Amino acid sequence: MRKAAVLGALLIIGAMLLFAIGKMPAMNSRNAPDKTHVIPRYLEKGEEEGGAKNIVTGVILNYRGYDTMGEVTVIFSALCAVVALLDREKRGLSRSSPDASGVRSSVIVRTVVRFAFPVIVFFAVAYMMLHGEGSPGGGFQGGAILGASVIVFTLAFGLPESTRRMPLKVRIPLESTAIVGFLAMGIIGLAYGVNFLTYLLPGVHGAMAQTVRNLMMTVIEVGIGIGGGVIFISIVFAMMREDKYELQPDVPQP
Amino acid sequence: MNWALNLLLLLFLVTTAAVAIRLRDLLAVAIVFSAYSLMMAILWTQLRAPDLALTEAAVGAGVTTVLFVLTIFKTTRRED
Amino acid sequence: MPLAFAALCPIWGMWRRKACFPWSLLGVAITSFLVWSLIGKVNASKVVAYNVSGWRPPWGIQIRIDYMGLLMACLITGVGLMLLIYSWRYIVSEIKEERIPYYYTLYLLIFTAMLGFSITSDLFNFFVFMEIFSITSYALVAISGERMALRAAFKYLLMGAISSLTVLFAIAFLYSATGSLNMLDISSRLKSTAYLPVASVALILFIAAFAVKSALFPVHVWLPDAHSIAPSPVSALLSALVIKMGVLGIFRILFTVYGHSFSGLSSTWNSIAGVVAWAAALSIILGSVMAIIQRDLKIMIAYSSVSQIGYILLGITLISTRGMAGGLYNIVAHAMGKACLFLVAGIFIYKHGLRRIENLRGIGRTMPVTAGAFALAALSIVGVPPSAGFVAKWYILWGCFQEGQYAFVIVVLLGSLLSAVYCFRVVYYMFFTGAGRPGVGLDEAPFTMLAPTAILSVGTLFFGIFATLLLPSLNNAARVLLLK
Amino acid sequence: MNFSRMFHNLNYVVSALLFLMGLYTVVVKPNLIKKLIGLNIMETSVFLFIVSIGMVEGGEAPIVAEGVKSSQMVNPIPQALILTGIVVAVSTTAVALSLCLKIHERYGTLNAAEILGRGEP
Repeated sequence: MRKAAVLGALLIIGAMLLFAIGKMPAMNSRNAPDKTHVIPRYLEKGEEEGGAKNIVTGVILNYRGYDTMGEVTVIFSALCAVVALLDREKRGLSRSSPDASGVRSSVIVRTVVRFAFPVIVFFAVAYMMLHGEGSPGGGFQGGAILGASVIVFTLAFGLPESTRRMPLKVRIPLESTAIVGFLAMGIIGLAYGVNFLTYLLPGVHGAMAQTVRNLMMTVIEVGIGIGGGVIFISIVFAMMREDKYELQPDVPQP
Repeated sequence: MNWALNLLLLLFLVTTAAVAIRLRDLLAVAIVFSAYSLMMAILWTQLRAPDLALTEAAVGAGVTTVLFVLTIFKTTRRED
Repeated sequence: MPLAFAALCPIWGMWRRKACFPWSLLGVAITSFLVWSLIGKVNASKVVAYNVSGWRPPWGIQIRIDYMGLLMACLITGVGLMLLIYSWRYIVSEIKEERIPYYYTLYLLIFTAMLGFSITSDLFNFFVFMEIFSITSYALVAISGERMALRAAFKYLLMGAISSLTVLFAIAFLYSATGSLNMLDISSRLKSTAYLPVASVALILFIAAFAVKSALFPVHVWLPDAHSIAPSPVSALLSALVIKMGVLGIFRILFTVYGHSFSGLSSTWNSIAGVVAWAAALSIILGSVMAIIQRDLKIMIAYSSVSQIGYILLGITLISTRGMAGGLYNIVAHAMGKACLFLVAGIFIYKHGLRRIENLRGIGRTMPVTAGAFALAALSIVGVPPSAGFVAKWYILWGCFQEGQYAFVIVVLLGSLLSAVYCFRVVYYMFFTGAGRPGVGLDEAPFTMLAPTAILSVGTLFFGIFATLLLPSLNNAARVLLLK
Repeated sequence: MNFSRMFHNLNYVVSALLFLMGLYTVVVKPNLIKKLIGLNIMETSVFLFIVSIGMVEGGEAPIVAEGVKSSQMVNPIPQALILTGIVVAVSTTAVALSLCLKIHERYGTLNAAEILGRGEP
């Protein structure tokens, strides 16, 4: 009965969506409104104005930089939400309990991870974050890979080892680098009397202006990368944490 | 864009999604979902969005799956 | 001009753990000051616009503070400040100690996101801010970690996430039909688009999604749980401000993006406005009825929010200047009144652990200020003459007569009657029954909790008596919107 | 409805289908984790939809390089939007999963019906 009602509702929604899709501009068409209105300028001048060969990067950091600031705020608030629910791992836990995560992988896995780890980190930082303006990839992708590498490390060596290497003291300031990077670069713009998050500063011309802009965008990219990566790591740590000390019986009260 | 490849990928997408919905072993669901994300990443390279493909592969197939698997380990594997 | 952005700036970084409360108080206070300093500017020039990154609208993101945005921003900063002060003493009793820094961080984030949401003029930016305040509000609901809170938060999360996705889907439709993301640009391009059916489906999706966010009748089910279970300042925040964001969303979509008397879509527009109006009318009645049968004070207040949101949306969708002004006025009235009611409920929980209405017997004798604040705010919710709620309801009624919608006249009056029943029942218990507690004497809450409550309740009275402060500009705004 | 047009817009149709499948899962399946999988399917389907809007026949990735004319590139805006969208999706998922962990700790189950049944304290 309930299923039937749900299916009926879905049918109605589906019919509505299909109706709209049938009336939409055909896919791949060059004349659809979205390709004729705003885009040509991005594509033609994107490299020169946006400051990146990869126009997506230009759009993200420059034309729509404010959105990206919102994006890093989203993930920052997700982190706050997760730790507000689950609490951070306890300090000193690594010493007292031998292996809180309960996972101890084989020597082979650990050796492979030990060698692969620096390579992945190097790839993430060098290729993704710094090189993002000319090829696919950027700060956030780099950060995600960075985070993933630490997660792999954790799976191989256990949570205590990881938390010992990346203690809370280090992570907490790093988590906000993404937002701080945006703010700092925005305030530099404001100090020069232009709008927030503008990278071309008045009074700086020619090649110098390009350099300054690239520098500012790189700072933001690296900020996003480190911030995003560390946030992922912290979320995973919070979820892996063994919270034996407050485990309550599951039995519902009568 | 290659039409046949596109079609194939779309079919795969729908199939993996359907399998993910039908399966009752949650761990398997998480793995199938990660395959679904990878399909999506490949589809995005076909749609000329390499940035997105990278992100989806790293975040969708990587981080999200790790989060799901962690949760499943700490809770329950069976869908009851 | 840079002020408009500077208004957002200071709060981002305010997360440090040490001395969280003064630090976040400072952030909120500075922001409030900046927002209020904009009032004169907006009044002088109707709208203050600021291009982030220095790109003009169709290319970059523009922040645009119009009357509506300013109204919301002032409300958010004003009520937000009060709630923050209240939180200081209160949350210690409901939240584990190590979570308190994150409470303040989340509070600042939600505060920032709501401000950004009210003043942006870019659709995708709109979505991003909506996600920030949604995610933070799920967490704030669950932050106490109680069983019921977790359940309520999960339900809220599912409904909220689905509605967010629907918004994104609608944005995609609109983008494919117009090729733009700026609201005003979309609005002008819609007039000549060849893809009107796409735009109308997008309109339906938008309205459905924001109806969930604002807890309109058929999709209000998450609200009573989430709002009654959260810690009281959070309940107040959610009820007073966050659901207004859903209203603001409906408002923006209906008027800023699509626009009244819009040539190609006017029939769709009108029928959707009609549907929203009827859903709002149902919300008014059912919300009140549900409030009457509740025995838990906070759940009762939460259901009353459903009915008050109905008033606001009914006013907005009446398509008459009076009704619109009334609806907007009710946003102010309800924000202050409802925040005050939740804070009072919070004080009862803080001092005595009382949630049930029957247990409040005679509490008016030992806590006269608290109970008095409750009575004042309740008067406003019901709509008794010198209060802000009265002005709002009067204008909505006037709007109904203007449009000849006599069915809605009955709904508005009946709704007031029903809300009188549930409000005065509580007032009656507090003042006119029971012999008071033994041990007598005054037994009020700490000053930092009492002061915000009292200020908010006096505020409802103030805006009732001095309604002329706001009404002319609201009337103007309504006239501009409806003749567009 | 025009079916050849539907076929031409196949990506759109499939994303609508996935959206509905996800919605069905969220509404009908009792298990909370299953619901979240459904939510993620919905999310990716919307992303697919938006990216498909930006596609151009024979288009090139929007990266300036030798021999690629700007008129051949696909639309970069949807890609930029979806990058943000993916982050939002993973954030929501993370919050939801930590809620799941807490719920399991408190209720001992992830079945929505059982949780509702055991609700009242």
